[in-house]
Amino acid sequence: MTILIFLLLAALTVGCAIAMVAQRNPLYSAIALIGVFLGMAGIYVTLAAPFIAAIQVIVYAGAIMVLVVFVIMLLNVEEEVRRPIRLRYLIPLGVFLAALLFAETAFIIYFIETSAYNPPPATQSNVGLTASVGTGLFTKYLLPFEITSLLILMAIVGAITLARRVPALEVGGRRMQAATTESEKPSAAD
Amino acid sequence: MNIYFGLQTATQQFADVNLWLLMPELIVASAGVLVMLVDAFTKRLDQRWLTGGISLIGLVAAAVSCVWLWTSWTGPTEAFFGMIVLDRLRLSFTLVFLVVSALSVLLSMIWVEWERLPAGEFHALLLFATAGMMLMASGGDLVMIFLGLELLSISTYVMAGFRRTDVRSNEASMKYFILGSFSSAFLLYGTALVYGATAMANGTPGTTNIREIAQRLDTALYPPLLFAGAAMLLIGFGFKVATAPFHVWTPDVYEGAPTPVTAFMAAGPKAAGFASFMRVFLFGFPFVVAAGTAQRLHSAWIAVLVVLAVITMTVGNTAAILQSNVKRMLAYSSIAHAGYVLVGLVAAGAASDLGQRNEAIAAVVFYLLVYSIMTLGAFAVVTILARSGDRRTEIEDYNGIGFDSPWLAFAFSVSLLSLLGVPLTAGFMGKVMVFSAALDQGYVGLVVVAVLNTVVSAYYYLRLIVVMFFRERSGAWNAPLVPASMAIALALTVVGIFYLGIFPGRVIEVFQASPSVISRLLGT
Amino acid sequence: MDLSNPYIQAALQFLAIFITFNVVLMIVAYTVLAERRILGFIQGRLGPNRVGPGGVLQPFADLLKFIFKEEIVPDKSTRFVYFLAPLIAVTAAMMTLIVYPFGPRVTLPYFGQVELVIARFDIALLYVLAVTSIGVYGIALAGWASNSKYSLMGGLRSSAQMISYELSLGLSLVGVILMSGTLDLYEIVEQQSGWYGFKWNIFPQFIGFVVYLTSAIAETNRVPFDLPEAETELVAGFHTEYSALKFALFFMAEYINMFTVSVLATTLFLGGWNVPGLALLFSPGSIPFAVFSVIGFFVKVFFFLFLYIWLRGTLPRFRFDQLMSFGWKFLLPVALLNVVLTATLVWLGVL
Amino acid sequence: MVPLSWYLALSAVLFTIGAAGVIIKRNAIAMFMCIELMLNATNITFVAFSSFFRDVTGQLFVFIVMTVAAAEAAVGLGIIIAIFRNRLSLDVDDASVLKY
Repeated sequence: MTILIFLLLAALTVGCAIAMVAQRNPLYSAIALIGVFLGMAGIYVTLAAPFIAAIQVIVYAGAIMVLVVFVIMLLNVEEEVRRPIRLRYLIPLGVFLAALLFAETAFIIYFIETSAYNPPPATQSNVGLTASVGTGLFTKYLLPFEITSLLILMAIVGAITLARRVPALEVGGRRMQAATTESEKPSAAD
Repeated sequence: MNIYFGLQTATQQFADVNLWLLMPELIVASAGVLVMLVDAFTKRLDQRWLTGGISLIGLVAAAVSCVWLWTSWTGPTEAFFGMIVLDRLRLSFTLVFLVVSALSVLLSMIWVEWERLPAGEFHALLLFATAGMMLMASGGDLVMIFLGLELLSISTYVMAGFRRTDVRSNEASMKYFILGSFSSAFLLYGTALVYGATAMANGTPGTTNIREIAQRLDTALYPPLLFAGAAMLLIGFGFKVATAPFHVWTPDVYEGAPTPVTAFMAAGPKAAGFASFMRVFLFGFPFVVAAGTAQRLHSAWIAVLVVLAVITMTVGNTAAILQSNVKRMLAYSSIAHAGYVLVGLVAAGAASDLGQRNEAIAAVVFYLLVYSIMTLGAFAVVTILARSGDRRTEIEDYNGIGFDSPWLAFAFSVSLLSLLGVPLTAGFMGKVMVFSAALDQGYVGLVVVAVLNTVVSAYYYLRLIVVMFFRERSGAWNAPLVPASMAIALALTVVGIFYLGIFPGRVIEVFQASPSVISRLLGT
Repeated sequence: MDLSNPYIQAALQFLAIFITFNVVLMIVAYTVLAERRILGFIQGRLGPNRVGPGGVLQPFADLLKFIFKEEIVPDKSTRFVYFLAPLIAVTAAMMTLIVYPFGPRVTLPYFGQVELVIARFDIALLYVLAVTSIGVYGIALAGWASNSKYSLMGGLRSSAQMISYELSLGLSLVGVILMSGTLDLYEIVEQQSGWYGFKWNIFPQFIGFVVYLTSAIAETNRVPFDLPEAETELVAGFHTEYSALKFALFFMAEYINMFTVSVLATTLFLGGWNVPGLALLFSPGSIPFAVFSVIGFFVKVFFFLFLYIWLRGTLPRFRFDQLMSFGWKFLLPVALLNVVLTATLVWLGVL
Repeated sequence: MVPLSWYLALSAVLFTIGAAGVIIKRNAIAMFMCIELMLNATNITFVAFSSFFRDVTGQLFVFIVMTVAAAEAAVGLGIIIAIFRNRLSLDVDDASVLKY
């Protein structure tokens, strides 16, 4: 039963991941990536880590990807242009990466299966419960947890600095200079 | 209900808090927050002085607390369950970071006004980045190193794109962001694999604590995963310090980013990357005599690093010759210098004797200090000459300025000569120390390659000096104003270069000395 | 029949989910009717009263209308996303339904002791938040896929609004979590029993309750926060281009969301199925006790639903910038303050 | 029961797909999404080891990684918006101001 669920979720995850890379429209890629994240949340549940699963959905699917979708919609990002020459060059690379992928997987399965110790199944694990994660966060991981607050503060400062509207004071000389670069499109120099 | 599942011992029910050990980081981070607060409540014209001043005071205070930890701390050497460690590697690197940040603040205080950028945000980000670098050096656990790295990287992404209306700055920021996150992912995957691989056959779970990793190498349950993990970590750090196959982002990012930010990026994150690199590889995968997984892992990464060092030096120097833009040229030069540092890293890694290893580590730290100072000096001159918007960074722009702006040209020449490694400059002493450490370990071939590379590098460093003094200037030249803070920064770098070049003994002695608490513990 | 057989249990679970969904859909259908009648009453008119006695068959008439209407798909829409969006909206709305406890433990003949909740697990509350956060995509993608500027504006507005208010919503729940020390909804409800209703979380968590209620209205895009579908500005917002059954799905999703946030408010703040003094009349665990508890639960839920309709009948709409600054500059700080206050009190041992 | 190696294999597969995506994709947002995929693939490894060996550390690490990813997303999208304002294109091949 668990194996079946795992296989279904794994198929969903990998399928969506491939779809994400294959899609040219960024919004479709984003939708596929949301699928990946939801599949992963399911996989965490099979690993008896319900807390991480919930956080996965809330943070990745519910916050980060909403932001991404938002930006894609807001900027109305164009589809990627097909570039035949570039693609031809990419085919051997793709074959190489696929081979690498296959080798990597086989390698991991082989060595884990032949190792000296076989851990008991994860479904009976109780380390993924909220109480356990919470206790860990405020004892062993207290310092990293506190530093994440610094990190987030910094990210807020950075993101706002970059994305807010440019004040008139700052525009003066810079716009002129930007207009001299060759890839500048006329509409951007408003 | 027992809610402490999965935590190893009952003692972990309380948190092992020790804020004293965290003092330098705390001061810098609080200064960052303070800068933001002050910035919000002051007028625009006061902001650059106030925020810059607070940043400088914070950095100096952090340095004082760092020295205090070094000389008079008597408590434990670890806190937060091994997340923070106190040792020479941490303290000496912390001092280097503080020097880099202080010089960067001096460089950028006026520059933010020239470019009309928000001063408070810039200095806050700089301080947060500094805190990140310090955490990278002080972290005794891979999670701390990862967090410090991200704190540093993310703020640097923003700083690289700080000139928002400039396309080049945007692009530099984007490239740095994409490749930086890409490398973080590798680093993280390596961490995950090491975490899993260090589990033991009796069911003991894996660990991310670097000291415990070192103890468990031979009993690791999944040795192949350990190798894969180490390789991933190597790739991750390789990207961060810009060693050769992973250096492709460097020239673009360094050229596109605003020059003071480039100066900071070339010095700070590189040194921080090396701090973590050394922490993980020297202490996590150390030299062992007994044959086994640990021994094989050690010889493997040493071998890889030797190759990387050779490629990095060669690629950096040859590519630098071909450049026509000063910032790009300095970018390739920084790649080459990463190669020289790798030589020292190899020496430190290969040392079987603890004393020799410590000397090699001190050599690397010294080299990074020297490199930071001279790079910052060079970029300071580039900042001044480039004017607002980084308009003049081509080599032709330097034609014949030598006699019109003699002091600037002098400072630039000193920095360049030091980067080249001319005797009496700091760069020479740094190279001597690193190369002799490598020679002690018997890497004659590596040192020969490094010296040959130094010879090659003479071409592009000297060319710039020649251009400055002996080339006719085509257009009119009006000498740029050098603001006081930049003049101080330049003077400091020049003095630093000569001091470290002529009287390096004292600093090296300091870097080789253990923190007092450790030497007391060891009974020496 | 062996009840401990996992397949039988799964089948029973499935049956329970099926029943719940149908019951909720019925409730939703009649909420719509109630809304129209009550609005009529507020505005001094009758509202729909022709289909069946007093209009009770109106929902079915509406359903038939939706089914037989012509489906219009905009010519330049992104078809896949256009069809996906309403499905996401409805699925996300329905998925939270399974975790809410609607009645106490009861001893049934043959089944033995049963907890009146479909799925009980460690992270129920987080699950609710997680699934709710998925719901945003339904609206955002609908706005994008319609290829109409009004829809896009509506979609962007509503996703901005929902993200913003999700913060205060989540933070308002933290107080309750801090007090009860668990994320398991069943346990949270059980902790509120006794003391003739004075153990309900609404008393110590009044600020949290008000913040929750406000942000829940914003989350469900209801008046006075119904900017995403503001008819006068955006011609119905994200579902301008949707018609027939797909429009009905959005409509349904909105009302299911209304229902679920009411249920959550009941569960967390109003003691769930606890009816004050019921234990004096019937012994806990008996069937009548359970029946009256369930009735009490639904009475509370319907009170909240009525509150929504009442608000719609009386309040005007916000302006978008007012909405955002209200969320970020007032509601969020208040919610944070509540968290700090509760944490301090819990730490001191008061709560 | 699903063995540990399957989870690790899944993680490796996803990581490789993500890495390949970063190389193949030309659009900044798409590249960013591929990087997110890589980080997520790593999380599977952490959680798998954590659950199989009954050690919560791996899940704590994942928690930290998620926070970092959120911070990275905020800044990354800020960068993307800034570049879009100036250039109206997110194709990295169009990023030709800086020569390779």
